[in-house]
Amino acid sequence: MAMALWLLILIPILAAPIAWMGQQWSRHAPRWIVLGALAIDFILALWLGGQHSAGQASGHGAWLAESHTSWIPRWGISLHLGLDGLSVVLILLTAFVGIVATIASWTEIQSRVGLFHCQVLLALGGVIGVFLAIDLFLFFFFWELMLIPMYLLIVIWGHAQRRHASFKFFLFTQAGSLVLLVAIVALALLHQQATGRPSFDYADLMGLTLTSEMARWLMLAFLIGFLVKLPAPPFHTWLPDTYAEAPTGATIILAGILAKTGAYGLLRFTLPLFPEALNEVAPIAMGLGVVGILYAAVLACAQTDIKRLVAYSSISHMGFILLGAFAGTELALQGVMMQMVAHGLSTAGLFLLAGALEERYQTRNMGQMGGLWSVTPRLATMTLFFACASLGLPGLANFIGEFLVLFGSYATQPVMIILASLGMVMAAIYSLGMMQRTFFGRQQDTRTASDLSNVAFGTLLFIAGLQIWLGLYPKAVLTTTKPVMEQLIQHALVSANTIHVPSESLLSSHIVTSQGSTP
Amino acid sequence: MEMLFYIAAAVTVLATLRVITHVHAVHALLYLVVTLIALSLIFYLLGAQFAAALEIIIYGGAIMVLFIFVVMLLGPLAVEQERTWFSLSAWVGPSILALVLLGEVGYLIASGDHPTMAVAEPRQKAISIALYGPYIIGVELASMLLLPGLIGAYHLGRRLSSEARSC
Amino acid sequence: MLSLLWLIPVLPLAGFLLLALCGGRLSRQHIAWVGCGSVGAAAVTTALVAIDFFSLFPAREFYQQTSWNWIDTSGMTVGISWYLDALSLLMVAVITGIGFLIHLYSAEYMAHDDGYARFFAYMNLFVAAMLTLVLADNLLLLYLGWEGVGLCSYLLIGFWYREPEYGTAAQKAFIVTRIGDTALAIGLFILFTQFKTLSIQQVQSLATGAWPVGSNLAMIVAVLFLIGAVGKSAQLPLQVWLPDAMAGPTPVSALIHAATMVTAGVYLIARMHHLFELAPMVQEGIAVLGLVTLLLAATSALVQQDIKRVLAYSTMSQIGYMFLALGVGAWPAALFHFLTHSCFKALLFLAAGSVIHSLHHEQNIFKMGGLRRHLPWTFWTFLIGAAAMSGVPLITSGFYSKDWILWSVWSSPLSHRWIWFGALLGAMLTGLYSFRLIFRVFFGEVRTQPTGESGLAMRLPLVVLAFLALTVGFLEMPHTLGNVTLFSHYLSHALPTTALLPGMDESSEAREQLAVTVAALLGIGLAALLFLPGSLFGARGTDQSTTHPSMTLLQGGWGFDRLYDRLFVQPWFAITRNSSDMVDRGYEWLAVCAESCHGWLSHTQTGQVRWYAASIAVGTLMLLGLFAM
Amino acid sequence: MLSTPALVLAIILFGLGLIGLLSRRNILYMLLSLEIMLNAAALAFIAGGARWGQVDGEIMFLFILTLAAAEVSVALGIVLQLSHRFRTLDADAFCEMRG
Amino acid sequence: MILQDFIALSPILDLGAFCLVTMLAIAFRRNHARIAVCAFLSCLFTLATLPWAATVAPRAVTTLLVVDGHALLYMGLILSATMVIVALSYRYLNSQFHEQDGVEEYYLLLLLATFGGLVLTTAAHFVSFFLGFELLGLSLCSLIGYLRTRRNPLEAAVKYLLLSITASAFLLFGLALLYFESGAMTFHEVGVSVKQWQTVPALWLGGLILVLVGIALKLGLAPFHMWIPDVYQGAPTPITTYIATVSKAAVMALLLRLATEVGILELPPVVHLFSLLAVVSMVTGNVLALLQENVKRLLAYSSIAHFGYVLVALLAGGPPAAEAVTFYVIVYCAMSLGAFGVVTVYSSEGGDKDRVEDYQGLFWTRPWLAGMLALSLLSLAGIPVTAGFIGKFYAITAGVDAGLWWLVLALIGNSVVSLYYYLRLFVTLFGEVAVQEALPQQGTVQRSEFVSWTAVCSLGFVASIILVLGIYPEPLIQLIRESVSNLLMVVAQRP
Repeated sequence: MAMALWLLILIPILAAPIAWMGQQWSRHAPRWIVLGALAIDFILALWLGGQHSAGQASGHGAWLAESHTSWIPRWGISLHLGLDGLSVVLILLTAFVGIVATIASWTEIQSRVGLFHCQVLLALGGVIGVFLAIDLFLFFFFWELMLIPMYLLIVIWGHAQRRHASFKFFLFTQAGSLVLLVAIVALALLHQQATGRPSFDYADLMGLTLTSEMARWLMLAFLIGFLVKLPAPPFHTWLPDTYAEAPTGATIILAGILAKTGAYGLLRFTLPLFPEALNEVAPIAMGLGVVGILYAAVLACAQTDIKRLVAYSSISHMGFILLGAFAGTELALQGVMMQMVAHGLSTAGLFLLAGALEERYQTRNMGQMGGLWSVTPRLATMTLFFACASLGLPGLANFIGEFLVLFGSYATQPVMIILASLGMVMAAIYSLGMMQRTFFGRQQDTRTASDLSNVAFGTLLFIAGLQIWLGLYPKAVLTTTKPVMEQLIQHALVSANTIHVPSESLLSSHIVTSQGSTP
Repeated sequence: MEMLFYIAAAVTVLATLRVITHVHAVHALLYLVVTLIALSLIFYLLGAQFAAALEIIIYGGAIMVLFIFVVMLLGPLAVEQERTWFSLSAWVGPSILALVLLGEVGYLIASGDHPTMAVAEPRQKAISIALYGPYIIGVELASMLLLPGLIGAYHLGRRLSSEARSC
Repeated sequence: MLSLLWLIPVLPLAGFLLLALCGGRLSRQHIAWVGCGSVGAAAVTTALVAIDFFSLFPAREFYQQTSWNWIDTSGMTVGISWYLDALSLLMVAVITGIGFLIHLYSAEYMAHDDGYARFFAYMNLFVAAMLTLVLADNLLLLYLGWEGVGLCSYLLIGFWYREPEYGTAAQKAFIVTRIGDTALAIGLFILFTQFKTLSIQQVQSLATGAWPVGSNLAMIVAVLFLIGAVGKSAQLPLQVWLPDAMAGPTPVSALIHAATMVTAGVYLIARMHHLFELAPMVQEGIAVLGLVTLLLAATSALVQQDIKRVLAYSTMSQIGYMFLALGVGAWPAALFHFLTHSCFKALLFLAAGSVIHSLHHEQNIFKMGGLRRHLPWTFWTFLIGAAAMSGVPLITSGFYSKDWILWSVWSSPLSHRWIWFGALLGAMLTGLYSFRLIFRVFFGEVRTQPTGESGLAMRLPLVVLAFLALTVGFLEMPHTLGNVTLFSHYLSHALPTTALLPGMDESSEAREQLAVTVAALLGIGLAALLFLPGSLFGARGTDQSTTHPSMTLLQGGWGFDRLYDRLFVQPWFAITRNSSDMVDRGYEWLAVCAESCHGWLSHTQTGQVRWYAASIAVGTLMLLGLFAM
Repeated sequence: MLSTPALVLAIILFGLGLIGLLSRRNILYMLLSLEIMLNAAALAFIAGGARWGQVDGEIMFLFILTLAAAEVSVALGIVLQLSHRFRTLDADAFCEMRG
Repeated sequence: MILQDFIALSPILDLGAFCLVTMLAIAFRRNHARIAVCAFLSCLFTLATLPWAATVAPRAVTTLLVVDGHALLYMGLILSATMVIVALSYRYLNSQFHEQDGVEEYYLLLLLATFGGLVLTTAAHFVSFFLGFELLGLSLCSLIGYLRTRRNPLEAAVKYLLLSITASAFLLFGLALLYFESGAMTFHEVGVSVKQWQTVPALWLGGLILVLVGIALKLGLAPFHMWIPDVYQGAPTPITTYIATVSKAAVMALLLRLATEVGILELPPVVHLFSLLAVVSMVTGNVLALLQENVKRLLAYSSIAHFGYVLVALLAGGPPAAEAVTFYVIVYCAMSLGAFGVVTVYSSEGGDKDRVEDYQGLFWTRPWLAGMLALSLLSLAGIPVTAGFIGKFYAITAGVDAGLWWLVLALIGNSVVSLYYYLRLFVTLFGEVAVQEALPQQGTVQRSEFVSWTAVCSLGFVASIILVLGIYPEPLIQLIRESVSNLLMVVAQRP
């Protein structure tokens, strides 16, 4: 089992150079290698998840599968991987979205195919590592690891403004990461102060009890690190540029998966590590979530560039995740989970479609489109479907996510939820506006263009099917993640009740007690 | 004693001022020599006779000569100053300052019973013992230090054979 | 047979999926078969279920069925579960029955359209969504249907996507209703937070137990639900989308914007009547809203030039009656009016469609005329429909339902007299505008040459609906006239009966009925005077260039469109058009700062060694000055 | 004791040397100024040695002397090459690399 | 001097002897390749004596030198770096230094500079400190101007010369003041006297500041950084590499020893001074590098910033600080060798390639070379899998451990800024090759694809160091911990 965890990460990473070399054998060889590697990963994750449902009862604090090897003992860093429901779901999503991205770039990427797919695999390997690592250093390691391939994907295969966009992407995410790193280091050192040995291990750090002041600052740092990735205002401005300029495949990965790593970080680390500060930080975070929902929605309405529109809508949807993550109820957390999966699927679809449009008309400007329904009915139909998913039509997965979040959070922050609900109206405005400007009306561009290929259409149909399936039967996700969320909430409740005495000096006195494993 | 020190110090400062303010390289060099001599007197007054001697021999002698050498070598750049170098005024300032110093040294010799003379001998001994005792490595290192000086000057200073031909 | 309940919404859904996925490959005939067949099958299933239901009725008042657990996590349990009682059965019957007729009609009406399969797919999806809405056991599933019908309405209004205005109209419809939907959603949040359940029955029983009458929360939730209902049912102040929605094909207008979807609001309020009973002030508000809407819509209908817009305003107005009835607590009356209205309004739209169809999609009534002879079927059925709407006494269903409402308004303790007078005025106006339409379109000289009567598939629904428009009313007749109480009796198992003010007897009822009759006939007579060619003022009406400001005001639906445009739409566009990401500007400013810093600092790298030495000296002096002093 | 006044003198000399370094453009003068600064340092060492009655100061002077010699030779080599390449001894003229 | 002293001193003696051997070899017969090999082997043999010396370490040899783990570790670093530089220099000189006369002294000077570096690592006395300092500086001065027919190297040499003598003067005067006040010349005794004082005399503090200014000048800390870019740009690229690595590492080794033994970090003014230097260096270096178009200057500015980061680690004080500093310096040397090494190798193919546009699309024409540069840049930027990340992590850890929140924040803020210019160069590598240039170059590309095996080996070595340290730094960390404890032990042992 432990080996299988490493395999999950290593399969894509090791397949990456093969994919690069594969270019020499045939034009499509790299693509097939990516598909193969991801499919194996998917099945492996599914198998591991299946083990999970079999031996479910384990309950508190238990990982389904765990692997632990010492790495840098000097700092108490170890190669510690762990798998639970949360990671299973996200790894499955990663593999799936990766496959979608590969299919989306089937026709778009014609130069340096091998390198492209090599980077895709590396990025995905990093992401899977992020979802598995439960040593904070290792987590950070993977967290950064996925950036460079992503960056290269944007910078080599991106569109006209790719340089600017890629810089923004990298600078923002890196800035956030560094703040995060400082906080992680501080935590590890606090552990050292308490027990005499530093540790980056999740379990050890969970047991650490901090003074509320320290917890507040560290939580804020964690929050910033993850909010940048999520993204939430005011750290979101890299996203529209990046999403618009990246090649379709990369955008799908970015929007479908990378954004989820931020959300994952919130759930896995920010919430459980700092229950002391949750009450103070939660309203701020939720407020940011609401601001994100509304602000991004307004800006989405203002866009003329179809990819930017989808990008802003993506920010808007991520606001729900932030909202739910800090609501402090299990229901909201489940909603967050659902929203992550649903948004991954829906944006993957939308960006695939936007990319297809761009490929056909060499423009993303909706002002130059219009009336394309008759030219490309399949494209139009699928766009309509995903626009509906994006505006939260009931029966589709996004609806479940958003509504569970809203239901779960209403008790905590009614006013914010009411404001957030306005986002639903705006979602309708921009989603339908997009449909209106691209597919309805009189045809502007009279060039004929081929409709979606069978493969792309099939993929989209499959995603649509998944959307409907999860929209009507969300249990598939919710049961898997339920134990994790239960544990999260319990942990938060138990720890939040401890009372601390504030102290004056900087680091040394910020520990009150510790439940660390060794004295 | 103290008087001598202050006079020498005054000479040093004055000469140094002239060094940094004078427009002609050779003049400045002359003033620098004066400074060095004055300093060596001060070393002497501080009881460092060995240093005083070296100051005059090596600094005033060898190093300053090097400078003069270079100034001469840079002929074309300094040619227009050629005439002014030999003006009388150039010699007046250094000469006066040098004379002051000479007077001081004469006074020192005349007043023969200075305590520094008495301690001189064991002090030289101590220096020698220190140099070849704890500071032996320092001495070796100093000798190594001369090596890059030598090689650097050799490599950088010479002209290229091809260029020499064309010039 | 009751266990087949789930099949009712699923059948049209299956039809939709079939058409959506392989609609392109089917022939038109097959498409029509699938499209109509699925709804027909649903209708048959409904009939079977209804038979079973009635066999046990009233011993067993409702039937519940859970298909599967939709959401079951962390304290939230919501099933895909169905709930059948008298109310929902009524709705289902209307939806499937009339839906089937309209599908049948469309099979011919749309025969030459490019998007034939698409059309039927949407229509089937709509029926499925609408059935889900009415059959939902819990509010979340109801919300699913609620949004679903909104989507289908959007799709069908914008069906002819090449016209940009149609798309805009569709968008407008969706967004305006979405505002209502959002309010509804917030209501759901509150209810769930309070009661931890979304089951309609449980919520209501818990609410009745937990909240006293008139409590704040009850009021808030009721208002939120009302906003939802108002949006869907095109009542004030969210009524503006309905006239524009006429951009869709006429069968769509008949099915969605007349017979079924727009009455979802009525259904919702009726369904949640316990909740509304806890908030009497809101209920009163409903009545006033209904009254204002009905008058406003009726006056607007008077001056419209587009045949479908007249009907749209009339729909609004009739739903206003239903709201009025709901507001005064006359729950069965509202539903009864819903039933009759579905029949005659669908009939009217279909007949209008027939007219439009034969006039090459001409919709302006001033370009019509004299069609009586050319389109006899259409004329007669239209006449029946108009009569029913106007409430021609005794023979039309509209009379019975409207009369019931007015009587309830008169007699209800929740009502006021002035409301009744308003409603009466509305009845008069109804006659006026209905017959204005008849006289304009079917009388006088022929202005546009029609192609002739339509085919069987279109005529059959007209006839059936005309028959229903005449006869449905006999299900419930007042005390004074036959005293048939089939309908109210049936519904009494799902809805509370109407309360009466003390002292209301048959004589007062008769007097009231007389007033209604007179009002309706007065309206028709006035119409004949004003609009019948050859009558007293008939000639004047031909003038279509009515530029009087009051006319334009009325034509624009009392200027609400313009008001909202000023208040919301224009500012919104102003915001979105000029807004760029402010936060991004901030970061750009930072970048510019960094660059200018770079420029400034790189000037210090002069390359001059003296300057470097100086910097060392100054740096040293500064350090010495800072620390050694 | 004279060590403190000597130190003061050293500081004065060091300052003068620094002033010379900064104010003269001719590279030869700059080298001369640097020599003065080195001398000042040497004086300070000797003053220190005098103050503590140790020979270490004097020994340090010896090494400074070595340094000065080595350094001047290299420096003058460079000066020669510079005058050859740039045809000037103006320190400010050597600013082709900047920014 | 007993036998053990000789064993302890064996690296220095060894290299000194090899300097002489090399000099004699040159005098005997000039042959570029042979002398290069000779220099390489000198370093290698010296490296081989380190374990031997380690057997008697820690040991103070006279009062001047201390051979301990710390010194040996830095010696290892310096010697390895020198070896890489020698390997890189050969082809560079062959292509850049066309005159056949006098290319061999280059290696001799290089060895002398390294010798000075070794002395600096062991220096425990003002005399050895200053002599090592000067050996290094003077040799470098000649090396910078080694391509004496060109204007830029000469300009760089004169700048380096003047400023390095200025640094020496400041340093010497500072040392003199220290001596004047404390009457001692060994670091340890000075430290002892500091501890005896109730209040530190102003003159002593002034002297210390002057010393630190001298050191800061050599390390290129702002505001004493001005010479760095010019010299980096003008010097022959291998020498630039040398300045960036060996010279700075040696001075840093010394600073560490000075800091530990004198205990200057316990003096608040010095802490403030270092904090100020750290912040100013980071900001200045990074801001200046932002839009820089010359690769060597860009790396020069980045080095200014990097030593700002090192100062943050240093300021943390105590064993973690020494560990972090040493680790960071080693890592920094590796990545500088990588980055400058690529520039050297690329420039060895005709003309200095130091404009950013020279690197446009290099990845498509020379993937391995570009990959190496990319790796170094990522490492400089502190991205995981590379050593630079672990280094930065270490620095941050040390900073956080000491509670230097503001400095740590400045560090990360600057890291973000620095990303911009690293990325700028990084992106250029992956840019599109200009069409006009690409076509005629086809032939030359084929030819120049051949990179000398020395370059391949040395760059490969550096790359593996960067990656191994990035992935599994534990062995080095252990080594450093031992050396640090060694450093502290010497302090403890002394009476």
